[in-house]
Amino acid sequence: MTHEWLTQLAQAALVLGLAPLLSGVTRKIRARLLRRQGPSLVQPYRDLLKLIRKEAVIAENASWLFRAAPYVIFATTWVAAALVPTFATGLMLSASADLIVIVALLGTARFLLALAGLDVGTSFGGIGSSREMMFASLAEPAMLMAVFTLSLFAGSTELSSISAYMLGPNAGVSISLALALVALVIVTIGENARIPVDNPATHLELTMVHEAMILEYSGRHLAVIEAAASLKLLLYLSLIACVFIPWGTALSGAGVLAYAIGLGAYAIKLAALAFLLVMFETATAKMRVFRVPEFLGVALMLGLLGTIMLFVSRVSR
Amino acid sequence: MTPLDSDIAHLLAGSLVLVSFVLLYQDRMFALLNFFAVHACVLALSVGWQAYLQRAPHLFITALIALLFKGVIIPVALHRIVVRLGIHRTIESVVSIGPTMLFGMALVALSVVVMLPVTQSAGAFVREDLAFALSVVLLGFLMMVTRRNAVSQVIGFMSLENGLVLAATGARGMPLVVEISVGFSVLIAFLVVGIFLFRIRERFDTVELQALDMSRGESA
Amino acid sequence: MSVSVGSVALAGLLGTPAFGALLLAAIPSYRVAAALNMALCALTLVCAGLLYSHRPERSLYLLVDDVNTIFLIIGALVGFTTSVFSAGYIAHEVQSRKLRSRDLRFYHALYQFLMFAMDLALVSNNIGLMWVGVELATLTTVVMVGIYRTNAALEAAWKYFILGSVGIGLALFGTILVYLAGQEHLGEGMPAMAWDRLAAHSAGFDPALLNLSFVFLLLGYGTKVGLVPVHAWLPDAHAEGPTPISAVLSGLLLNVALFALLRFRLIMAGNSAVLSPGPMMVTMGALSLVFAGFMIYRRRDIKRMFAYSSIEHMGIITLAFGLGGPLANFAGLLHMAMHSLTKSAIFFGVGYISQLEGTQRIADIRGLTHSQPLLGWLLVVGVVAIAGLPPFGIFTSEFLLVTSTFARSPWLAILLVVGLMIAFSALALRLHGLAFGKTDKHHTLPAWRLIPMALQLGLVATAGVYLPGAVVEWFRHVADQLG
Amino acid sequence: MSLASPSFLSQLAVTGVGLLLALAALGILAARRSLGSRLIYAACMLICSGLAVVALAALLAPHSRSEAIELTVGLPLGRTLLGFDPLSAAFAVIINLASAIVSGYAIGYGVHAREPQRVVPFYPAFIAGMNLVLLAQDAFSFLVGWEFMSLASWALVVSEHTSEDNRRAALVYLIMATGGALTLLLAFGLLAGPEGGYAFAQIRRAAASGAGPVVLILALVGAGSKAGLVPLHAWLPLAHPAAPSHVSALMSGVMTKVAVYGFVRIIFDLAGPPSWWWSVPVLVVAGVTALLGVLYALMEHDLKRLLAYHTVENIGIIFIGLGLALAFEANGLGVAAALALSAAIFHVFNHSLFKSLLFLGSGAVLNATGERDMEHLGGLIHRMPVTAVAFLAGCIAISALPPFNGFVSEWLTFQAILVSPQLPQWIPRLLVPAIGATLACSAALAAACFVKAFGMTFLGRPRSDAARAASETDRWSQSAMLALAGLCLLAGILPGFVIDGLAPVTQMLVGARLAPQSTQPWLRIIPIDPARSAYNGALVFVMILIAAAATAFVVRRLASNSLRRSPAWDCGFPDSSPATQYTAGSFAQPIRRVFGSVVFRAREHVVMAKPGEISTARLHVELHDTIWETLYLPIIRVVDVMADRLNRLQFLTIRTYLTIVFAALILLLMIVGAWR
Repeated sequence: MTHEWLTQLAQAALVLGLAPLLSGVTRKIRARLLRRQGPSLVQPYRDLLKLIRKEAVIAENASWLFRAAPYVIFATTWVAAALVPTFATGLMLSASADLIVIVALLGTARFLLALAGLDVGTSFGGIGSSREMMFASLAEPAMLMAVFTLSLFAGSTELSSISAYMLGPNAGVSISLALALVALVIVTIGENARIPVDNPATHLELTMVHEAMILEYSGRHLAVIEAAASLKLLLYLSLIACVFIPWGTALSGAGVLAYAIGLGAYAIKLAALAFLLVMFETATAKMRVFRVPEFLGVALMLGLLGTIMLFVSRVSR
Repeated sequence: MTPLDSDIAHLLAGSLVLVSFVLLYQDRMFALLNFFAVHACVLALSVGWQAYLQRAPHLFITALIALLFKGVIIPVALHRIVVRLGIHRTIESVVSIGPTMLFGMALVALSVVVMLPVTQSAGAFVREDLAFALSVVLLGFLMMVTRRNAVSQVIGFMSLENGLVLAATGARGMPLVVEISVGFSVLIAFLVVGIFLFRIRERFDTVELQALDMSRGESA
Repeated sequence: MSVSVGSVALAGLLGTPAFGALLLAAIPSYRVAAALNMALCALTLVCAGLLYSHRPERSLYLLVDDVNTIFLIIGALVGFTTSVFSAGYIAHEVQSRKLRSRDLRFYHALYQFLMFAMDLALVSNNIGLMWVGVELATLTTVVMVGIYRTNAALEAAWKYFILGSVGIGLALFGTILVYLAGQEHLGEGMPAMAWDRLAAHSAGFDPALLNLSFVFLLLGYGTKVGLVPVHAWLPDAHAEGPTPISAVLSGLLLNVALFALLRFRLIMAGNSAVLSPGPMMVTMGALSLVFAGFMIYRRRDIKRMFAYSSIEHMGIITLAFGLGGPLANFAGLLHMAMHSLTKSAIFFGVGYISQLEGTQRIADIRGLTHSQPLLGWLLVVGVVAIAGLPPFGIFTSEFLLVTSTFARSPWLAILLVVGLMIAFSALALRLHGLAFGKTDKHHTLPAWRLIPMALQLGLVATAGVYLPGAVVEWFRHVADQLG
Repeated sequence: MSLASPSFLSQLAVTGVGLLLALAALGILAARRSLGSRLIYAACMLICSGLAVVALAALLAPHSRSEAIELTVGLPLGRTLLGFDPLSAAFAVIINLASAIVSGYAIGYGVHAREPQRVVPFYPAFIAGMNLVLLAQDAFSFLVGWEFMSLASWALVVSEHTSEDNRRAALVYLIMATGGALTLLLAFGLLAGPEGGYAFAQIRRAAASGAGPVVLILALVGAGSKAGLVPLHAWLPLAHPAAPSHVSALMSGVMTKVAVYGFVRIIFDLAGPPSWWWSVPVLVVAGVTALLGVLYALMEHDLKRLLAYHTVENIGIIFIGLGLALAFEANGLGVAAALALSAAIFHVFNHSLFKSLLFLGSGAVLNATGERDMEHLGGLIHRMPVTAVAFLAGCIAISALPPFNGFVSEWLTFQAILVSPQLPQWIPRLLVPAIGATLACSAALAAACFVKAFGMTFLGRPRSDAARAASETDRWSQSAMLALAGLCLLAGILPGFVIDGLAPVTQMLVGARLAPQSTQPWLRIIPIDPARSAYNGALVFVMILIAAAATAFVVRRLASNSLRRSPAWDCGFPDSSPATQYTAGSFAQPIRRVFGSVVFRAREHVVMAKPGEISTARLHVELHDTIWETLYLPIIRVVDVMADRLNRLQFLTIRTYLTIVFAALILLLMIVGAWR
């Protein structure tokens, strides 16, 4: 019991600490691939601190929702991220919130973010919110379909059980899993405002989505939102890691050594995934807004296909 | 009753049907009126014969009514109306005479057919008599629907009603026959007076109702 | 003791209107006549009420049994309420110069005579007498329909007269045939015309004669009932005549004719060999239901519209009786009673409306719930009731009818439901136009004049929620007889 | 009535209904002055609360004193039985709870009605009708209550009778409601059999052999038209908004639930044992309904119409649960059936809460601004803070987002979907994943829909003077809305108790129940087995609170807490005119482009000014209500044509009529002649 709590807390702290680093790493890799020097790995931490120290400037007609939203968004994202086993399974909370809950928590965060984008009443905020919700209307079901596939495969919707099952002997390779993986990757790209769906690094571009929503934010609010964004990216990557490359993850109650190994393995997995992600990003070009639904629609179709295959192939436990 | 009696009864009833056909055949107004008078007289004879057969004196009253009212008064009245309304030219009938006659034949056949299954117990006399009466009724009805002219339609109705009286008197010992015939006479008086009062030439066949409906916003 | 009371009541039931007709014929002033008219109707109602508890012994001519007591009472009641309504209505018509007192010379006398004729038809145990009653009633109404002397009114009256007389003839022929059928077993003369004996002995009658007779009776009396295809006179007679007469026509005369048909249906029911009359009645009923439903859509005259609604309901009832079976027959009887109460009430309302608005054109009438709330809402209630929604009696009968039908012949039930829907949609469509909408008119109508309408609708609502056990027993008994 | 009598609770409930009817009568007089109507609404609130308590007692202690009582009134040939069983008790709790709160709202709101005498008398009658449907234990009183409910709500819909649209709405509603009732009439006719055993007990004993499929179709049409299943939903988005808002809340939040009850009662209770394929039509219709409902809602700019359309979507979700339950029950998978059924009824409960809440909020907005069109609203969060908070809670809840209640029922439905591979048949196996995808899709679209609803109404800058001049509503309305919001949250974080409350229902209908939840450690819910799935709303909620609080705390410690207000930046192109904001239409545009082109045959075309011509460019959007055009218009046309054709018969000549009579006579004679 107690060490479940400890793992949970460690986990929460870990994701919180690691998230900015991850975005730092991605930026660095990206810059290197583009033959640039790029900022240092800890630059995101600096940015956050700087933003937090700055005076916050908000529009005259911004409501309390505008000011409260960042914290709630951050909190929900953080809780969701803390639910994904990173270096060890058997977390305290994963027994009380499963994969569907994680998806839904991200949905709550998105909901509030979209509202915040509408709050000031600017045209850019509106663009951002409406497009974000349009993407979500395809990305979320795609994600859920991938979740279905996994949980039918593992006979459970709990991440700990799922990754434990994946570690276990009777986890075979299945076409459904591959489909789910592809769907999950596409959703990851779409949900984290990466190229080719959105560009995290731009401003003043009509196609921007995420940046348009948070356009009116500044100072600490902006900092919190940025942190939430990087947490989200981390969440998706560690989700993929714990399900599809579970090796090294420590089972609950294993010894300290196992935990250490798990930690190391986790770091390597993250780095690898980040590299792959950036590779993909740099290899592709940003697509027009109304191409994106087709992109995400593919994910939905794949996820559905995987689920149906499982439905007809085996009786779930 | 002796066979002869019933044969006479049959003869009279049959001749009534025959006169109905003649009525159906007529296309001259005055001739139609005269032959209706004949129709009434034949009916009166037949009713009287029944009265004699059934020893039912009250039927004589019916016969008398038929003779006087329908045989004399009504034709005369109609005659004047016809003159008054100036419709003594010809009777434009909806269907031409030939088909009408054929259809009339068919009607007689039909009435015979529907009477066939009537059991013998009712007595052959009743059966045939009913068949004749039914034919008269149907022929009268046919006349009503094939003539455009009010007066000839009234005549059709009256011949229909003659058929009814024939049937009623044919039914042995049927009560209220006299009252019924009186009632019908009143009815017919209504009709004739109606035609006379409302100057109904073509009213049976009018399109005025439609016009009125239009004016009342009843059109589609 | 009760016997004598009963016979006195019966004498009163027939004597009051007969004598009243003579009396009223002698009274020139229509005001006095109207008052007297109400008094006489009240007296008739009392007599009818007495018959509820005291039955006179049957004779060859007259008969009071479960079947007709109900209709006697309802008839007397509606007759009375209509006389009350008629008093106010006629007064208004005279004020507004629509009628001259000369036209009204025999109006009330005829009204009483009509009552007499219908009571006669109801209580007669003699099929000839019944025929006479129905025909007298028809001819009386012919005269009353034409009372406005307008071209349209004369048209309607004339149409009614012609079609009616043909119906008379056919009905008579049917009656003669029944007599012939009975005569073989019951001997010549009166006994062979006494309904109860005919019904009792019909088992041995010649089926061929009975079949033939029923054809003629169905068409003859069906003309009076207003069944499609022999309905043509009905809408115009309702629309062009004075509204009290429309109320009596829809509320009573149709019922009386249908009652006559029922009597013969009972005779037929006794004989197993006959071609069952069910299918014929079902066909005509369904035809009337659907046809009238469609006709309502295009009506622009409010009274014609409700006249078609009467055709629709007569169709439903005929269909129910044609279907047979305890439940359906029960439903049919209940529906007859409820319909006559509701429809006459609606016609009261329509009469007031056309007087207040000065028109019968539906298009010109709107927002009644605003311009005259009480009247408007009563109309809404009436239409809701006639459309067969709870908590009104017609819903009960339609519930029984539809449920019992669907279990036996689904397609018929579906047809029935479709027909109901067609008619209902049409009525609802018109109701929204009449009762609601923007209007700045404000009519004043003394509340007491709405009492008859409210009373009858109240009765219908009560019947929808609760029927006294005795009444249920009667209906059930009759329904079982009908087979 | 004595406390000891075996039908004590039923007697209480019937008394309550009687009181409501009496109130309706009183209302005719009381409506003249505002105090009177306030009192009526207050009385409604009290009675409904009482009824809710009674029903709860009947639900939690099923066999104690809730026998049906027989009344002497009602169907002449049948017996009138009124009483509670677990099913009706559960729905009675849901309905009366919502009704009570809505009545409380009406105490404040109801006095704004333009013609109160057209509203106040029918309001209690409406509630009475719904309760009668639930209490009925025989077909006749069921249908009487059903029609009574429709009739009263029709009167309420037409209460604003001066507007043409409302009259049309009322007409469509009345016609479709009656059609549905007649369909149910047929269904009961089939169940009751030719000699008419109308009492539910008799029907159960008869167990309708072979009649099942027909009954299923009839129930789908009859109850579905009332509930708003596509394609029978046409009346719903017309009628619900037309009524005064507190009535809209009842119609959308409560009456549709009565319809669901009707379906459950007929199919699960009366129609006898189901066969697996029954679930197929139900699931298909439900999926279509869920998706189309939310898409319709997204295209709507009228706040109340949007909410009404969204009711259609939720009904779809409910029926998905019911369909799954049917499939499981038919295959003897008791627990799974119990899970699906609990999910469905849980969603019924949730929807009754948040849809009422949202309609009440829209009523408050309508009252404050006189506007229903979102294009003329905006910025109300500043002027109506309380309403905004409550409405936001409703939006989050209805979008199925944790920690509110909407998520729990949807989560349960997903769990039910995830156990459906146990179904032996292939068709449901192929169908269910698609249904799951539909459900997920509609949930995401619902979120979009309510971002739009809340954002356009409460956020941004006011788009009209009315919105600029708005002010907060009265205390009664506020507290009612807050109460509903609180219930939404409570049901979201303590779902275990609700699920346990539904156990008797599932026990009664599918003969199985979920494991007791409220006794689980940490208040979590475990539908089937802890290793499989679990959800702990309370814990998640607490964690979010803690995390948010901690973050806020830390940031405040580190940050310079200074805050400066300045004009909106908007990427350097600030525009003072509110017209430059995103509108409801522009918000929905991307989704319309993605989904609408198929469903609504949506077409956009831009009309540009010709070169050298001075005129504004215009964007025209055309949407088609495909269902109305393909299903309803043809029927209307057919009726029209028939009416025209037959109408000619009104204008024939007397001779022609005689000919017809003659023909009829000949025909009949020939029949008789032909008959031997």
